[in-house]
Amino acid sequence: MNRTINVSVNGKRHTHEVEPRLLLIHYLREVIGLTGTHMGCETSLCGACTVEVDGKAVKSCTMFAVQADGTEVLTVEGLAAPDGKLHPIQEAFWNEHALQCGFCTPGMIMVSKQILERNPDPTDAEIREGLDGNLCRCTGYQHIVNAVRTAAKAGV
Amino acid sequence: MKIAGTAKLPFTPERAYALMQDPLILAKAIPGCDALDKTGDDEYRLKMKMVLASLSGSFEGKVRLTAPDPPNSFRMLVEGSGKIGFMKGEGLIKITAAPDAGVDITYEGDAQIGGTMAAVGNRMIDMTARMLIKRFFEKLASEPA
Amino acid sequence: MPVSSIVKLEKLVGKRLRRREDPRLITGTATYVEDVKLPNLHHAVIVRSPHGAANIRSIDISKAQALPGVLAVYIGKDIVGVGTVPCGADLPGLRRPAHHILAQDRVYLVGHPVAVVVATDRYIAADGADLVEVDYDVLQAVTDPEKALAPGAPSVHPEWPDNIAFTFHQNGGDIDAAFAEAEVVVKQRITSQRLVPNAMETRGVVADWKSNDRSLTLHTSTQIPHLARTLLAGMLGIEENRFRLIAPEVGGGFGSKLNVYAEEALMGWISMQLGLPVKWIESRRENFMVTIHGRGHVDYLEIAAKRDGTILGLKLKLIQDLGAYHQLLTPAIPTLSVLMMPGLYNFRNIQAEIIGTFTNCVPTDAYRGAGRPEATHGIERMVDILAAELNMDPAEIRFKNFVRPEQFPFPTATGLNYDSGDYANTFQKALDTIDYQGLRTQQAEARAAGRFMGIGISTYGEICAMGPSVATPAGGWESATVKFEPSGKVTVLTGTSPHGQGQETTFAQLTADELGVPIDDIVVLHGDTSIVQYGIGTFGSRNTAVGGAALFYALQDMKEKVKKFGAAMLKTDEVIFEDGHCLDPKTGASVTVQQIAGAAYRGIVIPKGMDPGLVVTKFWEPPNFTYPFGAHIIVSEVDPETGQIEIKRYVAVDDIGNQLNPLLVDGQLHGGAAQGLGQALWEQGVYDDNGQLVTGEFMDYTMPRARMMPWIESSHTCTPSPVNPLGVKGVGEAGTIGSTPAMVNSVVDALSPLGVRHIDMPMTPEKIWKIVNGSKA
Amino acid sequence: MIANSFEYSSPATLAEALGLIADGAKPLSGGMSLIPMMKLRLASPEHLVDLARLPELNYIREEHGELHIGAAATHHDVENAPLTRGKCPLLAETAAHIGDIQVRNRGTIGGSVAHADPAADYPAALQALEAKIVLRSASGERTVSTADFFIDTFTTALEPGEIVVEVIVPVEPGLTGTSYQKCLQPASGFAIVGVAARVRRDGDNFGPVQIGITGLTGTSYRATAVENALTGKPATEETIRAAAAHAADGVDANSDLHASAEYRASLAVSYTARAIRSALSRSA
Repeated sequence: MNRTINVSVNGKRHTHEVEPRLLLIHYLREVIGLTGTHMGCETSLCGACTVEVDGKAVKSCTMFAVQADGTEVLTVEGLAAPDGKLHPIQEAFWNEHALQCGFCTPGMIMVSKQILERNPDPTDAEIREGLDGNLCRCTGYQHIVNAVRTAAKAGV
Repeated sequence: MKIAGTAKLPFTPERAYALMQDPLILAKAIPGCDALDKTGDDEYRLKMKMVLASLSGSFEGKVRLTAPDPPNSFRMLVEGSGKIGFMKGEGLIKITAAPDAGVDITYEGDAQIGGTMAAVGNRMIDMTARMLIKRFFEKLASEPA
Repeated sequence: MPVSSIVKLEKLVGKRLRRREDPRLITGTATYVEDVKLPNLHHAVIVRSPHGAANIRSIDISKAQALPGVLAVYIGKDIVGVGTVPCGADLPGLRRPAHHILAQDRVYLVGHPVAVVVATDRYIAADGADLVEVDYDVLQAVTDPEKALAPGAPSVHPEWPDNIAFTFHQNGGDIDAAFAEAEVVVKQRITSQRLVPNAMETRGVVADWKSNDRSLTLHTSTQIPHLARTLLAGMLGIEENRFRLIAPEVGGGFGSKLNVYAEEALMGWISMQLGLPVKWIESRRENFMVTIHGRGHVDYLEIAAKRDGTILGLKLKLIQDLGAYHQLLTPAIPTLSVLMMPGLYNFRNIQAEIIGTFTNCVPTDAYRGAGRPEATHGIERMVDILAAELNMDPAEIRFKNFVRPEQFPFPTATGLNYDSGDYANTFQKALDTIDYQGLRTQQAEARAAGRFMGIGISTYGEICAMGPSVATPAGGWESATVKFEPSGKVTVLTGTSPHGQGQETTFAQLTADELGVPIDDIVVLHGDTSIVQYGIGTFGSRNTAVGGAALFYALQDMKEKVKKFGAAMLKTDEVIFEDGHCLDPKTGASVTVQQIAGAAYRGIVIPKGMDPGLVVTKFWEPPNFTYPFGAHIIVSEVDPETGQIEIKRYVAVDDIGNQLNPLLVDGQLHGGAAQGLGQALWEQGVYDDNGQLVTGEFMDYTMPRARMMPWIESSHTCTPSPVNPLGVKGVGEAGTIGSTPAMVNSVVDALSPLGVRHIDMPMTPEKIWKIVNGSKA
Repeated sequence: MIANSFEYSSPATLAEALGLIADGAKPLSGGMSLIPMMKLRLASPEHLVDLARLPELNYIREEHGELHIGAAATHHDVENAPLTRGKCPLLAETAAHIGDIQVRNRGTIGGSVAHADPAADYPAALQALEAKIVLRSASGERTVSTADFFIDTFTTALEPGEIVVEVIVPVEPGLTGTSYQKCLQPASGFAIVGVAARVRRDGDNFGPVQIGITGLTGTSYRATAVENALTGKPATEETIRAAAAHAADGVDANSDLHASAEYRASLAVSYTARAIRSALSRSA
């Protein structure tokens, strides 16, 4: 039986009737039309689908949209300021060349945001630990670590 | 995957052997078994539903009992397939009178698993197989002597 | 205009410029295949074999067909008029199994496509796929190439009972004389396990057939848009000029998308059948099962040497696990291994045999390095084994055998011609950076204290910039178009298909410098066959070394053209072109390229013998490959109690010739090193005897994660390549090739006091623990 | 990749949820284990009841010298709540080892405990803490010990219709040192073995010690042989090594691609020694 859900996505309210089995990521991508969040696996191990739900980084491929009813969701598309000014973590990823193919990047940025919210001055080891739920096949992670460190210095 | 282990049953070798040849008893002892219907001299059609943690699936297949050497040993094959994958186990079951009482069972064979369920966690396969075998013998042990 | 008013733009080549492709990627606005939406788009889900080998008795699609929302269900016999999946490699006597896009009456591997369900929605398509019932008669599979070669093994293809797809021999010099002269011979069996490329974006296709135009548009996640179009047009029997293939944003490839896959043709065919656009997105599980794997070698190596460490010759028997079919380049990959077997060493005698072996596994094909990592691992391991046999320092034996700078261009025993290099210099820099002598002292102390510290060296060479057309199956040239728009803005079209390598930035840097226009005025386009002239694509570290060279020559032609227009506008014979201006040296008068562009399109001043417009297209054929090289050194320590390996230091000195953008070079090296360490330590594609891929999800296939990676201390030497005008060599695969043997050599060195000479990859903690404990027992 | 259809309920009260579960609905908490299985269609429940949103299950509080942790408390909550960090650091430390940030943000202690994955982290700590697990169904509530709760691979004392509603752990006396040491399976992050140790000193000797081990066999267990070999003995490296050698005594170790039974048992010994050493260093 379909259910009606109310979700705020990047500050905008949405009401939709959805099948309970609809994954949050598919809700965001197919129903809302925000395709910045990517699906890289089905076992919750790659983190490409990371978004924030009520301020907590979660894997949107391991959550049904109905579980997000009544929550506030933030995706990579909602990070930059309305005037287009990039979020400092986006800026740091850009400056440090922390991405190549870019597929894992939205998830990496979203989890980096959580890392820094909880620990504004992390060591490299803490950054690497924090990135544990996210896979990148291109960068070897070194520039991602640099980017998170740089963003921390910028005072995210 | 190799499967080997031991179990104890509180029976005489003859009784233990007979129990394991009895489709009604096997149907009760095989975890999740819904039905075991004779389809040949030594072959039975198997229907079972496996429920393990959140994993669940129905399987259809067969059980074969071969190489009878009562009451010492026989070979058993269990195979089934369903939407979530397939499994096949085949091995030799030996029965020896235990020094104290009852019998010692030793089993040794091979198990295969395939389909989706094979792909999601190699770590679960061995322990699950062993738990299912353990349950099988526990159930058998609860039969009257 | 007075000269003094000319604004000199900063030269950009060689600068650590941040990438121009990033804004769309960091904001989530890039378009990957899965993001492509079309009106009335339908979705396909593929039913795949769960068995490694089986005959198909029957397929019942009636339940799936009856599901509301399901439009069509197709099985193998429905597919009429579609060609088989192509293999571009040609070896003498190669056996080519017919690789149908859906299984006919037999399946050859787990994941083999058996049926496809098309529905209005992907959820319904998945439900429909679940309702397809296939009755299989399961057959014996064989998944280990050595077992496949044994007498009595099950046959992957019944028509070839020996499972041999081809044998290939390559000899150079006089191997018998080398072994006769040898004072010492070392032998070792060395494996290079199957790896799963695992680009973070799986494959995906959106096919859109317009019957009125007889035109197909195919969005597919590929590294080779033009080649894929040519081959798929042939398979589907449609006209190439009515077939637009678009590689949109591609989320990593690493060789796995250097291919033409059954699903690409299948979606095209379905769209043509239904007259509707159809999308298929590969799941990660499918990606593990049916997208090509890499490596898959069993190598038997022998080296003949003199007691002083001089290497005389090498013998190789290479058993290649091909899988069940040939994908695009499957049989060619091990031939690259043979080419690179001599490594950086100065010996001329080689004997190599390849046995290409069918198994009930997914085909192997190009995965980052493609044949060269296997070769480099082989030779770098063998050199260490020889050093151990002779009780020589592994650094010393390398210095002794390097090709010397004065020997370039250096013809190898395998028929290559190394372009340039100074191997000893690069190696010395690495040794100095890491303080090699100091480390050996530390190691002696550690050993005295009962600790297992290892220092692993890899001095690797590789073959890049694929490559001269005679040596590549589809042509190895590359193309570039440079267009001035009337406004003076510049559009560059490259035939390469970058997907993370950053050519939208580096090619703009090059163009800005050459044409003297601001980089913001330049756009680099790629990946759409309707926009870009024919090109070969992105693989084999060729983007800059071949595609960049093609662009460089296009830019030179453009400058000549601009100068002619400029001279005509200044009414002079000869102008100097610099900093975006044409200057008449006699008068000091000048015009800007922007003015020239406007004039060229306006057509008022057309120089004699010229046509209006400012467009140049250049196809460039490289005269040779390039041969980057380097030295990677890894310091590690093994915990004997748990077998765990800790990487203490990782120093890499790479010589890739000139660099357009060192920031991007670093990124390529780090990523390459991660994949190389992945092979050495963690990754393995493991099949059981029945053809199940045991490591078929991220649950069991260990991908390198941030916490597992060491800090890589990267630096460079530079010997420019004479092969291309940029002096670049290529960097896409260097990290992968250099890192693996350094890691293995480091751990073998750590355990050498226990008599360890070799460890097969991946060096899992359990394997190490067993070695340590075995030696105690 | 796409789950079978199911019905979803998000009741406002626990009583309502228990009613639905009594009728055969399956409880859904954080979904970190269940949802991946559903996506692969290895699990196809017909009706899910969402417990994660019930305020009645979401708390961490101290009562009578014990910490009561509601089943819907996330791993992140357990890792970071001042109460757990300050008064039961072993549980907080263990929670920090589970999965990754995203998993800890969603996964709950009740869901993890009820799932009884043989390689889960919590059970080691709960064994060592002699935690109590509160189970409730529509017809009543009961409390079982950790030792009685975990029965076998994915098998617990939960009866049909029953769910985990609370975990009760002791407030750690200030002098106790605790530690959780984990050898993780590098691909999935699950424990190959995980060892939780609680150590008290008695002068220069070991006082009472509790050791819980996960990952080694089908279910978590108390390593009583190790405990017995420590208590009353001098708190030395020699004692630790000798005692830890008993970590896998009488245990039928698991075997998989990542660790054979033999290797796993050896790791259990090594990590038990590490956990004891670390706990000892934190004890006063």
